[in-house]
Amino acid sequence: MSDPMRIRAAVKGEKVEVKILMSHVMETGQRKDAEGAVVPAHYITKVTASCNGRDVLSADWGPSVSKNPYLSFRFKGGAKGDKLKVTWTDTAGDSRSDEVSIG
Amino acid sequence: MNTPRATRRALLVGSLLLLAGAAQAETSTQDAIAEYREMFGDDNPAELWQSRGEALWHTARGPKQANLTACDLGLGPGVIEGAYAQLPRWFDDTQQVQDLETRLVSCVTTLQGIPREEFLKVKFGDGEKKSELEALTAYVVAASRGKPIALPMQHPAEQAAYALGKAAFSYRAGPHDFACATCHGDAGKRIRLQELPQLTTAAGAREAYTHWPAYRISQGELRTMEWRLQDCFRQQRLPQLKFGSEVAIGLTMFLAKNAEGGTLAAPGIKR
Amino acid sequence: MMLERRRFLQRLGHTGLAALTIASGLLPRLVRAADTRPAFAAEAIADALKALGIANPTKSDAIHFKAPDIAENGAAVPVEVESTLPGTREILLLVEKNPHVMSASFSFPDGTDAYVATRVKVAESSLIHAVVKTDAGAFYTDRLVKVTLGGCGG
Amino acid sequence: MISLRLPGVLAASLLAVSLPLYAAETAPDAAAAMQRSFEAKKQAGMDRLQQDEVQTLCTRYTTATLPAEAASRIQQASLATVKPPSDGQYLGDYKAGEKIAQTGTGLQSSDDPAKPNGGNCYACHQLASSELAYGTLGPSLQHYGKLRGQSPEMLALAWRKLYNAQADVPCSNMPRFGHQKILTEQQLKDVMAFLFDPASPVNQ
Repeated sequence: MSDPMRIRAAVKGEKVEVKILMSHVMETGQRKDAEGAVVPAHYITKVTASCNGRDVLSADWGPSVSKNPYLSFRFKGGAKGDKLKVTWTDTAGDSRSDEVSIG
Repeated sequence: MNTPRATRRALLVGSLLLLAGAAQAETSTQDAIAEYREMFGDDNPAELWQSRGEALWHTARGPKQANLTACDLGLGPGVIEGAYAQLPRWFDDTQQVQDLETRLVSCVTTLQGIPREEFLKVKFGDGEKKSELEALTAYVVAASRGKPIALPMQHPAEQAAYALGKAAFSYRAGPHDFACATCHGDAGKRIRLQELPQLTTAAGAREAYTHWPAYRISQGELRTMEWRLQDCFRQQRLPQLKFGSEVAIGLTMFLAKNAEGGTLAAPGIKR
Repeated sequence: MMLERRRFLQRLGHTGLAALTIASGLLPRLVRAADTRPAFAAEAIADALKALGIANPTKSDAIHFKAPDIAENGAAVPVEVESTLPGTREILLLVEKNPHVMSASFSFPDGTDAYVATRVKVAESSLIHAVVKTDAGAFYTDRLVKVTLGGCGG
Repeated sequence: MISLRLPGVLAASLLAVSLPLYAAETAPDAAAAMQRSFEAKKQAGMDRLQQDEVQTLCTRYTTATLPAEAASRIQQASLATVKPPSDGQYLGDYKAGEKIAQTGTGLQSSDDPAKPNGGNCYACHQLASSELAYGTLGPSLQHYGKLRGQSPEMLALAWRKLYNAQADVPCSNMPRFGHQKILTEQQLKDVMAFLFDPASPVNQ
């Protein structure tokens, strides 16, 4: 069970500004752990975001997005109280969605 | 054959001319690094550890099926706000001077009945292997953000811990004759591009101590003071510092006392 | 100051800094991650772009690309890209010297700004390319980011 | 070895400090507390906590506060440990020297004992102008050979600095690369070449 994302979404003028921190190891498959064993590749490949069901962003990621990824974007047409839902899927087939109401 | 003193004077003049040129390149490097740090804003992944720690604090676990809301960090059971700003300190129930991390271990073992070895199996996280100690530490430390460090320092054992920390700080040993003081004893020094705070002064100690524990970008992990000291001794080529040992707590006491009055801003974000 | 800065930047690009960060084993090229998506498996910018159906993009300064001159650690390099080109659909980030150049691609439906900020891993001092796909073709800009070996070198 | 009879308390006593002293402060037996607080890990054994005379004195004093009489004793004893190159050749290969200067690993519990130790010179010194990631704990060594030339005195001084810096500056922070067997004789020669060879990047 993965840890929840920290999502900040707030109306700024006529746009909604979103800042997300995701908890993920983003292993490239080229790192060795403390005991010297190669840690297999394990990273987020797909991120989508929607506001009240309307797509507002989608992204394809490789292993060189930094560990515990940070993502920020802006969109129009969102209002205070609307639901912003963010979903990621990774190479292990795990997926996680978190939802916040826009501040 | 000119005397060594004359040769040295000639060298000094020669190198001073070069320093002027180097100094100018140096400031543009430090400015660029400051710019890099600035770009992280206040989006610190340490917050992910804080929320995991908050969940752990409030979840009933262990043989006693208890959470940690009765844990006394020195300001009374369950009080976390400002607790970190007054640690390390003496605790009557354990008859020891404890830092935050050893105190959390005491709470986990006594309140929840979880054996010490089990709780500390993953002391320092590594990717998938997550550390509960680091998460709980992040949660408690964040509740002292903005608070001035103010150590009780009444009990003789607290003063002895300070004295031991001060002595250990300059204990030179190992193949390289290193002590903490070798790198942290003078102002304005750096290793490579890594600036070194002078930890024996209030200004230097505050600059460093108030930002620990911190999220380490290079590892993608939140690291605590116990890890910081243990990893420093590893780089000093010394054997391994034991978790919660006299020297670990003594050094933390020495640094915290030197940093007294400084405003806590942890968890920080570091290289 | 400008001349000094340019010489300083050129000298840095391919000398001490590059060699020593490989030595630190940040991203050795030994083990291949088996990413099946062609663009993400590509090891050169041209191959990645070809896989995405992008033929040589034109350089444009209508793309604001903020990246640090020096990164104290290549594990996380903050980058921010905003395209003022009309009809921008996607922004792509590629790191030239990484074993796999393609870092990320972001696509913006109508109503979403052609803007994104994130953090990417840069194995060694390298050019980072920001490529923008618009209705009128593909454009790009790039930034040189120096990665230093921070810490006590141990 | 230095025939120093140290007073009973092996540990550091407290110096006059800028910070307020505490009434109940006692001089801790730091060495005993160190023994209790550490455990061996791989190649980093507990023997490494044992202090020799130089370490004991330089724990208690710095170069500036070291009493003159103890300073000259350290200097003479350290000078006696310096072994010049067995074949009389001070300079090795500057390219190998540069690698030693750039390599920060060696002798840590996390290091492979089979691999040669690094010198980590760039941690504390500026050397080649092209390397921006240099330290400032030690003086800049930029253009070291170009400035000094290769007279016997210069080569002997630099060799002494590398082999056992205490022979020049008692309680110096410079590690004793030769005496403590951190670098082999060949590695010391390669570092010397990196400093003195006109073709070395240090002298560009």
